[in-house]
Amino acid sequence: MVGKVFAVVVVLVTLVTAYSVITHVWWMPVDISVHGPKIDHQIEETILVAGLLFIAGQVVLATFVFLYGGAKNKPKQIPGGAKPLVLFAFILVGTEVLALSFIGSKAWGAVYFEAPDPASMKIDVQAGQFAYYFRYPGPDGTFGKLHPELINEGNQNYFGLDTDNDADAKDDIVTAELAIPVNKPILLTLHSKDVGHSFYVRELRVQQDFVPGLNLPIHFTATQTGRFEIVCTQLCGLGHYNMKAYLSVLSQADFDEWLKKQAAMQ
Amino acid sequence: MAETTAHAVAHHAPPQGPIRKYVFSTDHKVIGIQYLTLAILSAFIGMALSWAMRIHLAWPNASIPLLAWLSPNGAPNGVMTPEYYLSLMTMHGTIMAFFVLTTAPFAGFGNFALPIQVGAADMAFPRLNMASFWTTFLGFLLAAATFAIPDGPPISGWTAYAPLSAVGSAAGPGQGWGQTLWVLAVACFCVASLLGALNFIVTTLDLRTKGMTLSRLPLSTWAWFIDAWVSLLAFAVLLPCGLLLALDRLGGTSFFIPGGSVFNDKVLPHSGGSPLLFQHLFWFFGHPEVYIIILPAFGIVAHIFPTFIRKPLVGGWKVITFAEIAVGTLSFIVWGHHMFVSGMSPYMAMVFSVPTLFITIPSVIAVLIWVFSLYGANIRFDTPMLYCLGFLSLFITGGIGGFFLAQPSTDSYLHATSFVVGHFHFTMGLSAVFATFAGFYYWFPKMFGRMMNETLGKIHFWLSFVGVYCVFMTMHMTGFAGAVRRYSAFVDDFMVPLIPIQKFMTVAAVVLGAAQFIFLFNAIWSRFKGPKAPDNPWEATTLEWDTTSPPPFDNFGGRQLTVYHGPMEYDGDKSVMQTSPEPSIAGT
Amino acid sequence: MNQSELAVVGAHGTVMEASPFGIEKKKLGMWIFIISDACTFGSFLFAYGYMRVGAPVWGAPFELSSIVNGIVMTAVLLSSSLTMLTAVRAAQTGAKASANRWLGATMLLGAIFAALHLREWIKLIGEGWRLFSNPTGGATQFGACFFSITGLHLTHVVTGVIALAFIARGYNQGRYDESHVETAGLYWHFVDLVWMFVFPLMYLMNAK
Amino acid sequence: MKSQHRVAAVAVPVLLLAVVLLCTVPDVAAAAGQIVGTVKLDGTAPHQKPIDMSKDPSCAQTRSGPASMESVVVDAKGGLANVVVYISQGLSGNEPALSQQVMLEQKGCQYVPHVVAVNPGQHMTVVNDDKTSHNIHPDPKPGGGNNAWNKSQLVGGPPIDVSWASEEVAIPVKCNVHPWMRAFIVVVKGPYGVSNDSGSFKLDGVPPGTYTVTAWHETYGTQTQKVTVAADKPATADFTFKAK
Repeated sequence: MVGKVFAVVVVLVTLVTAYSVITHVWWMPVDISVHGPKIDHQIEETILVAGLLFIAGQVVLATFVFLYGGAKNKPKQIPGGAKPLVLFAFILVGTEVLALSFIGSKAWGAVYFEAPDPASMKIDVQAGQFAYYFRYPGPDGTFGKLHPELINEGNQNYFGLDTDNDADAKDDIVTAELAIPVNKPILLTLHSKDVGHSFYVRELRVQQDFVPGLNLPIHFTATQTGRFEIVCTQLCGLGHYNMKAYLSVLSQADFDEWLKKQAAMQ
Repeated sequence: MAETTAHAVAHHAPPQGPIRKYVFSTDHKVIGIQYLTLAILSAFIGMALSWAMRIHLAWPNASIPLLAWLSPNGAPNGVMTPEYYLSLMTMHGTIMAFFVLTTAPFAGFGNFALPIQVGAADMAFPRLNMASFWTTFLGFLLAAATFAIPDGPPISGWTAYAPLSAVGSAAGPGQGWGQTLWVLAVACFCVASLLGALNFIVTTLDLRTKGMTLSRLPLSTWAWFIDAWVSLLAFAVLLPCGLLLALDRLGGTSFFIPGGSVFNDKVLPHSGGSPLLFQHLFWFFGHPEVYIIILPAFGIVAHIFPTFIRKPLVGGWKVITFAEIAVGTLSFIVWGHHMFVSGMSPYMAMVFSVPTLFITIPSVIAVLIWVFSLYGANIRFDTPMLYCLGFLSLFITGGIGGFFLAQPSTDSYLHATSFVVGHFHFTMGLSAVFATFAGFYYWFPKMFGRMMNETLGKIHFWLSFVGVYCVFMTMHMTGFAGAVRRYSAFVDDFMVPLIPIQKFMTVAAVVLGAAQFIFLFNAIWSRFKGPKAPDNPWEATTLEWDTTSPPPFDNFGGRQLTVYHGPMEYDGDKSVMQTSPEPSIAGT
Repeated sequence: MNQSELAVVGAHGTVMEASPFGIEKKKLGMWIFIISDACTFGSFLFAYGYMRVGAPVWGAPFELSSIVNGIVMTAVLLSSSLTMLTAVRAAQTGAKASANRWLGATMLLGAIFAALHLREWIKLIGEGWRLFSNPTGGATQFGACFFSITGLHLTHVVTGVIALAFIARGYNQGRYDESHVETAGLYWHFVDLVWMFVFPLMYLMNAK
Repeated sequence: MKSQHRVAAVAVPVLLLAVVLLCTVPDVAAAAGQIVGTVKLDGTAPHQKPIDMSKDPSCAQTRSGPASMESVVVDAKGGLANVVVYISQGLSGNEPALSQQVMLEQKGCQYVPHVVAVNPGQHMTVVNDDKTSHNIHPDPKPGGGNNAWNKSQLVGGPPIDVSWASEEVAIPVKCNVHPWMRAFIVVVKGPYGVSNDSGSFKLDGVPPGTYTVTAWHETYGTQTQKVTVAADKPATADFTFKAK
């Protein structure tokens, strides 16, 4: 009796789970990056492979428990013993695993192994407890030098720019919101001023940590305009849950307009 | 030599007085029970913390009465501040990972059962054994002490990533004395685990009674033996990691703190440190740690299974044991999969991804062995067996999540979402807890000479089993929606719509937690009022069932034991003790 | 009585299954400890390497005098291993008196090593080296690595000397036997072996 | 019956004492003089950058109009706000701490007022009027006798009551969740005044005598002058800071 109940419960759980995954009850948001579809495809691929194992595993478990619960006949071993099981594990799971790692490496390579487009737009991103700030190089196209000792957030000098003496820094445009032109390759340089943070935009399928002491590049191209959230996914302190910024993907014209406005506000 | 034997016997004479008997006892059985008691206490503390967190997540303005008393500063009027949420989260992780999951299935049951199972009178180094328990306890006290200091416990999570954990209170409340106490607590736990592992290995190798060849070891002993090796190597790396962190905090060194770190517009006097070094050292321990937690669970399940399916496991002791050895070995070369998005070279990500995926093969073999051993079995559904079956279902589910997190490409979307939380609660969290329950219901008669109540046990099982799926499967789902973990409130536009499902999780979690009180009641009540247990209530074959319940001080009352069989001599209702000279009936 | 006999007679005098390596339990325990302790030292040295590779300027402090001092220390520690070996041999042949003499010699050499090492520390501290600062203006990690790693090793040496003292005393009074001496020797040789890594990495590689 | 006698025996002298005290307090106030004046800025103030609060949309809900930096706040006539004027010399040194509560509000993700002055031991209350939670993080000089602390205040969270042990000019306060937020707490003994938007300030309850009066501004530092206070009419002390 207990065995039959157990079997039923396990099958029910399996069905509910499978249903909510297949029908995307909770799912990834629309994909707005060029590399994103590769990652989505990889996730679908994995759901297929892993999902089959999941259902198979639970169902076989349930069946055996259902059939042999409280049986009194003389126990017997499965024909062939352990050899076929081990072979199955090695061959089937092995090939699945290999397939995943090879297809997966394609998706991963598309994001990380390809060098950024030389024409891509460079933006400097700084994370700190608990906000992101973004820096555009301005007309001269070069970023000013950073002087940590000059950082004074109360006076809006988030990056520690020496605007009095550093010509490159004078025209740098510092913003609290990341605006980018649509369909243009973007190259972000991530650096943190204090602890570890992370740059996570679900729609871009991009997640990259900020590591203090390192400048980490991440590049992508957005394919749709709109306003999306950048959130921190690396525990950074009491304001972690509230550390975010907005990414607005604009048409080239709107972007130029926006940048002009930001420049005026410096 | 004569005098050493005499000496050894002398300090093995049964101790007199309650202190030497029950508190500072060198008896492995008492120490095992002490470990289990500590684990149960910690488990309920950790559970209470998770309740507080879940309630706060679902109803951010709810006032949690006890919290206001626990910390008027961290939870004014019982509504927890973000930093106090993180404090509770850190302590939940620390207490559960170290003082429950590492303690109960390994140190707890291992201490109680391993020496008996190999036919020894005690551990190889009984006083060392006592030392390791009390060092663990000291660590527990240090961890608990963080609740008493004004700033409260640290807020940097159980992984304590530097530099958040290294720069002191500049990084936030709890990062001052709280974090320092935390480091000391973890250091104590490392030392204790190293001593314990040493004891387990030597006992298994040197104290086996006549005929107890390695091929006849019970499968639980095998798992504890393998596990001891893994923790011996892993904790030996966490210890220096903690020492270096302490040096950065107290000695002003810069191992983990880079130059130009700015807190509150002030530049710290540090330079040249590397946060990644911390992550490498930590995860070199941290990943084996999850196998340190799950291997004893494997062992307990593999040990209990044959007793309740009344037949040997498919492939005998070899296949399952070699699978465990493979898992233990591979666990040391996969740590980088925790660092896919942490700025490690993307090529390294591939290097770590492949072994991570391949570690599923031995795990799958173990699962197949258990599942297909059910074929043609006479399954007896006593509570221990139910928990083994529950373990199987949970472990399969949890393992599946691994496929997503083992690949850098998919992990780059799911990393740090609640998918991860769901995944590790299934694989190492609740799988291990279910195995622990299995072991507890299984060995309870041997520990206290009384049976636990079956009905309560079964109610406890069903509530726990369904509850676990309600809470943690849902976390996988919200993970797909990108719900970020370690958030004390959901203020992001895309997280707000998920709050209703958060409420469901919270309710499920409260029920799941409440179910554990049934277990607590059952254990305490049965301890004193339960029916007297026979020596071998489950008709099992291993040595712990070959002595009285509870066993005498020297386990076998000075009997000469000789082992003739492996541990899995079952054939339906027939079974042959390892020590009985009758012919084998299952050919092990 | 030899190892295998030791292995088959347990605490209770019950007959035991022979240990797979025929190693008696104290000695096996020491081997296990050595393995884990090796991992601990390994991690420290790994951290040192990581720091050093990452540092643009390192700033090596040691003049010839320090290197010479280091070589002397190495010689002292190596010969202490030799005396330890002799002590164990003597103990195994039951020559109590000479075993004690050699144990004494080992402790003496250990103490000399510690003294020389402390002298080196004092010299460095005098030059302004600290856990967190580097007078030559290089990376601050040298002080951190040097003091923590050699400090850890020094702790091992001092602990070893104290342990040897206890063992020797117990051995005299017949509470301990040659197996204890041998186990202690195992530990002593390990501490010596670790120095064989620490010396080149911390001293030779940091010569001016 | 007896017990009531005992109560009375205690109560009567206590009441008498209280009455006496109450009478003496106003006496002091009556005898005390005043220092009034205005603070001006000579030259043009530096550009006060607007603050982009898009990070936290809920900030806008509790504020009217855009925000900008407050490091130098001057009105059309050059009146310099947020200057703390206090007596740096000439006090007996044992003035009791003022009893009224000082308020530091978090409103629209800025601190109101931008500069607060308090006596050592005087109580100040920190309240959060915003629809978002803040953390209050005062950062006094180490070893100055005041302790740094860092505490979150949730939406509608209870007010935080603090006082400062020793004098300090000035303790910077910030909110890490909204890094642009900045206030200064000036802890000084005796009477003090903070210049308002038109630059005028007033020090009440100054006993007659001659004092050195100091004016402090977060950007332009300090200025001092001697002032003689008479009981009957308020003494004036005007300050002018030169723009850099």
